Amino acid sequence: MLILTCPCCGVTGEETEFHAGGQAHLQRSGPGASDEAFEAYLFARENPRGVHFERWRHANGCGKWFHAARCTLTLEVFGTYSAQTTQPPQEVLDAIAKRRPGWTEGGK
Amino acid sequence: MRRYSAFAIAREAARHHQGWERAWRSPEPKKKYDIIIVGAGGHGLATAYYLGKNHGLTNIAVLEKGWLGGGNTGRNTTIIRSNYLQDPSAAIYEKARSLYETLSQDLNYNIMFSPRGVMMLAQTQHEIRGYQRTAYANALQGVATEFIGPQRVKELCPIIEIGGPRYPVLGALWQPRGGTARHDAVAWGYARACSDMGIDIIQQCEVTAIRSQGDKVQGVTTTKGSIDCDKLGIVVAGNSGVLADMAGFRLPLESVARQALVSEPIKPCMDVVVMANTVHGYMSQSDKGEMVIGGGTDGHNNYTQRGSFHHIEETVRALIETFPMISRLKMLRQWGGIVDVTGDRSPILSKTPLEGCFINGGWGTGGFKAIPGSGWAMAELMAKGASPLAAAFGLERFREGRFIDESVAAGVAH
Amino acid sequence: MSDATSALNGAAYHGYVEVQEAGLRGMITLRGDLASVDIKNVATGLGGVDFPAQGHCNWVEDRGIAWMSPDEVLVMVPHSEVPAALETARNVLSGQHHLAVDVSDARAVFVLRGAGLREVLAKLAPVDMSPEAFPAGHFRRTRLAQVPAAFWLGEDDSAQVICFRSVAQYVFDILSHAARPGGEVGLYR
Amino acid sequence: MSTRLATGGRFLDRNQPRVFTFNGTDLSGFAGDTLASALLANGRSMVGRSFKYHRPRGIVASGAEEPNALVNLGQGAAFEPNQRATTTEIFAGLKAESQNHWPSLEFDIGALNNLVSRFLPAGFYYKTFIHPRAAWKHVFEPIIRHSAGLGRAPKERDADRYEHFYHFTDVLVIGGGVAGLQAARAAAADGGRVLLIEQSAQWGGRAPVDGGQIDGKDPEVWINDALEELEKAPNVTIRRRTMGSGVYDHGYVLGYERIADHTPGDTRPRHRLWRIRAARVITATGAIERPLSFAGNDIPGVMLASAMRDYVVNYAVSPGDRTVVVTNNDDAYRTAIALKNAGLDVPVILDARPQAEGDLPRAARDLGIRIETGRAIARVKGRKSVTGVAICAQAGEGAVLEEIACDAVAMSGGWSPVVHLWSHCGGKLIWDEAGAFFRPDPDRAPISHDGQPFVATAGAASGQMTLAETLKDADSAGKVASRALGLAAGRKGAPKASQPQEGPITPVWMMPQGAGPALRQKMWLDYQNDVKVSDVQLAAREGYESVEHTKRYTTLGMATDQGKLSNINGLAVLSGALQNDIPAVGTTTFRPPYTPISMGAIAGEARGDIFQPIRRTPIHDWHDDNGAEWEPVGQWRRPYTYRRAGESTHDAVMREVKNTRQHLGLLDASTLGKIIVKGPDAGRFLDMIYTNMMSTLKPGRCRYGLMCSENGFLIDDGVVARIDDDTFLCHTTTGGAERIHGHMEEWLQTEWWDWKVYTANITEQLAQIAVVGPNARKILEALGGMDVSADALPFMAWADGQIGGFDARIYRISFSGELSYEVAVPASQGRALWDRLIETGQEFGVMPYGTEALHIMRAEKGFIMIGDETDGTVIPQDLGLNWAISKKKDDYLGKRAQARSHMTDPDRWKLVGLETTDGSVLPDGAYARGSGTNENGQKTVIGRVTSTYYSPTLDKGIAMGLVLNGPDRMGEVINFPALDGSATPARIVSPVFYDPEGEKQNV
Repeated sequence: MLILTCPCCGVTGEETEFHAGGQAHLQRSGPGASDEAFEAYLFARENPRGVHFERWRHANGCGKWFHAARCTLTLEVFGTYSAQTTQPPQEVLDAIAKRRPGWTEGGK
Repeated sequence: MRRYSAFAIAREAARHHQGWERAWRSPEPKKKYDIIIVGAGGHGLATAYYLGKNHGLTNIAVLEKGWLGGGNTGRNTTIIRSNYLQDPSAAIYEKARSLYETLSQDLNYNIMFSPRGVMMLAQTQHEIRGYQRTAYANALQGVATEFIGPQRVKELCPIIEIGGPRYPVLGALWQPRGGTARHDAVAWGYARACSDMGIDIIQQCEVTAIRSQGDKVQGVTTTKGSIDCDKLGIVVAGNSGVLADMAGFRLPLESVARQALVSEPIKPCMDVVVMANTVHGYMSQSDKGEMVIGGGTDGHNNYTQRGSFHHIEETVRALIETFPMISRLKMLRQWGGIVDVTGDRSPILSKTPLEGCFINGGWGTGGFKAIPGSGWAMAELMAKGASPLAAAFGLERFREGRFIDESVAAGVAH
Repeated sequence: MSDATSALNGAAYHGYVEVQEAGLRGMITLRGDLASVDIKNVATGLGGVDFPAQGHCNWVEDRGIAWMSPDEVLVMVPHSEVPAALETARNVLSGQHHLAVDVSDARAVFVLRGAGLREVLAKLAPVDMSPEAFPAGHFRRTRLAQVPAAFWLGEDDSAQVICFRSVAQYVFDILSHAARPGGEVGLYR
Repeated sequence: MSTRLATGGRFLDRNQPRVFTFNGTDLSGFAGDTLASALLANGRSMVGRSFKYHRPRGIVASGAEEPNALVNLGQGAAFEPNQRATTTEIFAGLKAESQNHWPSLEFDIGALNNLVSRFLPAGFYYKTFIHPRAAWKHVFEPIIRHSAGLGRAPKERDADRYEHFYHFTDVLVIGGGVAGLQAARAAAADGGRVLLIEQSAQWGGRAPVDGGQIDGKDPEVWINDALEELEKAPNVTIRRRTMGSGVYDHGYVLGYERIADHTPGDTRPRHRLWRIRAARVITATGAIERPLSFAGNDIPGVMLASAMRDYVVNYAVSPGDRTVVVTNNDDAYRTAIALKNAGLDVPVILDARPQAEGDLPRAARDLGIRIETGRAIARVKGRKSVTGVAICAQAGEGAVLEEIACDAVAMSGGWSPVVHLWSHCGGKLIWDEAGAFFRPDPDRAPISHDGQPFVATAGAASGQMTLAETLKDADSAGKVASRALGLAAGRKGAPKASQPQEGPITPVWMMPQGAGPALRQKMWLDYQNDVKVSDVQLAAREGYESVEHTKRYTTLGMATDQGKLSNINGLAVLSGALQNDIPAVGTTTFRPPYTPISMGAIAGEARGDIFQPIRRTPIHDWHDDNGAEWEPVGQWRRPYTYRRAGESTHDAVMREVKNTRQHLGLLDASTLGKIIVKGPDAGRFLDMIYTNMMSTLKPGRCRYGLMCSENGFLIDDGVVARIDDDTFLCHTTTGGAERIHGHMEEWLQTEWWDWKVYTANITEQLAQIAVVGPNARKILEALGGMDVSADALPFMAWADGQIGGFDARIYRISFSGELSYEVAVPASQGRALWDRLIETGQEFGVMPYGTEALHIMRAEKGFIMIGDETDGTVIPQDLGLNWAISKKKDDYLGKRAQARSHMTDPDRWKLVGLETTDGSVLPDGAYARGSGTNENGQKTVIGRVTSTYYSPTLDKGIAMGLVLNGPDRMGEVINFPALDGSATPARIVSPVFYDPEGEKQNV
């Protein structure tokens, strides 16, 4: 039973107050995108064993969407941050690097 | 292989059971095999078994990073049914169900298939319509189901509260030949039969890399050394993404935790499997007497084999509403498994961008019931390059928008 | 209007904590840039209290302001004053991007009284109800059992609970169940 | 035979006798007794039958680890199977029955299994019952099921109440023994919030029984002082009868409080499930003694040495007059001494070790107890109770040296720390050679949300088996936890403790070590599931080498005690059989709960009326009072129809349709979603959300719109009204409101966050009533107020105003094809408006109508219904809704998806009307048969029925369906097979059956 801190309202709540929204930072493909690009946008997922950037909504709370960096193996949360961004902020990347030396984005 | 029988037991009893032989060999891997299957769960072992039985291919290694049958095969709620709506699903699940009917005899290993009947309760007008539709579809698909009324439901399962204050039972989709089986025995039975055909099952052997030449698969690197093969089958529920990554492609799936629990054992009180989808819970009683209860899945990616407790809570309160008598039973044990869920919640049985490499995964929470059919189709796909049962489950469907969506109760009425 | 009725007509339950439906309250959802002076003025002008900090609710008698989210506050006024209040908001905020809408009748409000109210709420909401963690004036949007709700505590032994009107009966029932004599936990006194 | 001693009993209040019933016989105990101690006090050593062989079973333990003493407890609505006697406090009137036997505990037919047990080794059922095929389900399985299972199934609805409680704390200490008490003191020293829970009704754990001195005091005195200190501390909460049952991620712990199990019928909830969120968790859960594996170690009268000690000291119960003690460690000597001090006879202590020279053996010798080292039990004599033991050399194969008569055997194979809670959330273990047990590896603790370890163990749970080490370990665990939370830990040192010196243990996994097959078949590992040493060895021999394989093949450790006594012994036997060392073989996974918890507690308050919320409209009560048959739609309840006396449901629906078409109908449409979308970019935003062009809609007008998912499928529909230049009101389906509002907010917050748009879900702010039928305008005019004439309020327009004194917004929209107004007023006035309409409407033939009439009327008009015509696989193009898909827009959600090859495939199933050739009603959900079969042998289908009704307006069956290339096949007749083999032919027609020109709604 996870606990997350909503960066929008500052509340630290339990999983039941939030709604998981899947992989973060997806680039929308609209009309004009190739079949491959569109398929990737809708279906291809990182699904890593380890650091995962994901979307959450504070559904039973302020109603805002935000992003979290979380480990899918230990479930530890490295940080939560605004949904209005196209990549994780530096302080979150630093927090990850601190806990997972040698980790690079994409897990490769 | 010495056959199992009552006579064999009597013979062994006379000498304190000192003479039983190993159920399966544990060989060291050879340098090369015609086919390597990664994953010695039910699906992987069944694939190897039908490659041998149906296609005469036995120069096969099944590699398992842990112990055989140690994944979802041994963590599910053992329900077997084929009352699916869409043709491709009904075809492969019904194939599986019909193979289960005779599997104990085929394998000379009692997997305890118990066709006690599976019912899916209709508790809203919307569900009545959905299940009636399924019954019509099943009739044309050759799946024996019927839509039954509340009284029949009560006769078949007396412990159900059909007049519940909130969701009275309005009927049910009934599959008399659905049921349950002993999950571990399915893996063990296939393993014993595979081993007997000369197929090598290599446990404690983790694949660390997939080797290829150009765009053709060449072999795998494992914790027990490097092994070559002409064809590679990836059958690793819960780790499909990781193996696909090694093979250089991505899959349209995510891994989430799904939970289940059992009560303490009580004397027999329920002789059917009941699924109540409006309130999200299903239950059956094992031969040991435990009430076996399926829980929900987390919304977030998770590889811990632990889920969040609120899913257990939701399931239990739903079932108490449907089966008031369980309120004073106790939860004995809860556990979690990792299931791979695809974009349309249907499995993937497919060739891959890497020539010679095939994948079987994404069964979500429905894998156990499919094992024999899945193995049958995967074997045909790997041996011949195509299988009617697998045809609709190819990866390309996600690009074409040709989904197999079983969760058809999308919206609710005005 | 005379024939306006609240969801439960002031139903009450007298357990070890008293549960009472508060009747109709005027509520306006005000969305906009909370840093904007005009927005603040409209809110404080109507709500009759200071503009609340994040996660707080300022409340005096029948007026107040609750912080809902970074771009939303809930302005509370007497039910009959809502139309005029909306008119004021419209005039002051015309020309700047905002949303002011009447949600009075979309809500039900319950007042809890009694020393045990913290633990009654703690039976239903996944929130630390200890006095040090949740002092009077803190405002929390969360869930009560299976429905969304929000609440805050007053200085006296009272709490105000807001939920959607359609589930008023459910919320009344679970609060009453939690407040049943014999269910005392004995914490947070 | 066991009996009550004349004096003593720490827990007993001899002034409070308690009469209870066991198997129909009235027995007497005292307040403070457990059911187990009371049964022993009454000479009942045999209390049940085993799972597989139905062998006689006696009480082995004194706590949660008890595998045998499970009873059916209570009656009727308070009946509960499998209740553990060792953890059941007795109360006056308690009624218990032993389980798993027929006809009686003394004589059990099932015991036949015991006679043929040699034919029923581990896994025998995998090897037989294979032929004939049908026999498994119909013959063998029923037999096995009936001999398996334990307690009876409850029959009645549970009469008790349950509740949950959320609690947050800095440090949670689980276990109220001296370790837990000290850990709590240390953790609380600097003001951190501490919760200390103890599963039993007593504080102090084993220390008072096992003796020694703490800070120069008797343990009992020290415990009371510590409790007093903790009770006084404002930052500490302590709770008895509350078990730490499961440790989950991020410091979430379940506390199972058995409030009223021992006081049934008082006003309190029976159980309370604490959902504890702790920054740090300290498990001071002690250790559990291991049995020894010798032939006949399952015969009633054979008991754990520590349990025997507990019964003597805590409950003044003598387990027998002559007790043989058998051990591989010094601790068991405490039992011999306790028995002796209680005036009971200990003929011999059999110590498997070559010598026994510690303080305790010396003390035993001084008491004149005979001690035989290097000796073992060859077998226990007796069937339903112990009559004696045959003694042999531990080193040998079991040749009997001597027989000694006795009526009880106390065994000790050493101790295993209780590591369950440590392990639940991923804590790892290491093998401790010296102590011969697994203990937590402090370097591999469970990780919390912050990446820090959040569980620590204290005392015996850490493997610290002496009083002094235990207190030291607990003290430091408390301080470490406190420091980890940034609190300066207290300076006070750990209490000093003294205890007799103990000599080292010698692991003994089989007794005697050379025992042959015959003896090994009588050595029980798992008493409840009847798993023996020979079974584990058989599993290993057959290749079930992984510990998980062995467990599942033999069912070792899968009983209701989850292997608390059997796991380590079984593991050791397995590693022996594999010639591998124990750590290499490893353990099975520990899963919650620690001991079973009631389903009722898990569900908490959510049962009966408050099982789930019901959403009610402001007019709900009127519907209820006027014969509404309810239909659940999501959590809403909507009237399906209003049945009048003497009417069938069908009659009622027909009446409602006819009346609405001929006169006047009212529909409570309040459940329809209403979302305000406002801002300079609102039009641009709705152009993306809807397939239609919404930005061109004029203020004052309405437009029907479609919403698709990014995957192209239709997800919702409804009428959009433009309120002013930058404000729209979007109607959604019932139950769609929250989903669609969330959908809009998601796109605004995560994709187009720079767009200036605010939304608000005002669904419940408004009551909305559809006034429908030829007389709709008349009734509104009768109410008086705003002009609702065709000119002032034309079709697909809306207006604000007053009607009958109500401030209202009226939409001129129709989902029935009739002249229709939807009147929206504040929810607080919804009921008043409804009452007024009913009253005023009498002269115009007003009748309310329900969802079924609504469905029929929309079907007559060929309007689609989300969830009927759509099912998550349907795109608007399939439904002939291309007119609602803007060609001018270069983007909207779902547009790209709809360009994929399968979506643009000309051969798709498309919406048509269907008319049976004989006017009958097509079966709902039926499929249309094509010719031939597909490659999987399934009959080809070419379409299906999506909606089908009897139309009272047209007096015949009408239907809508999706048919392959349907619109190109007008007039064609296709067949819909019924389940009985017959088929209904139906003609493909236009889906609009009624008023195709739309004259009726546009007047």
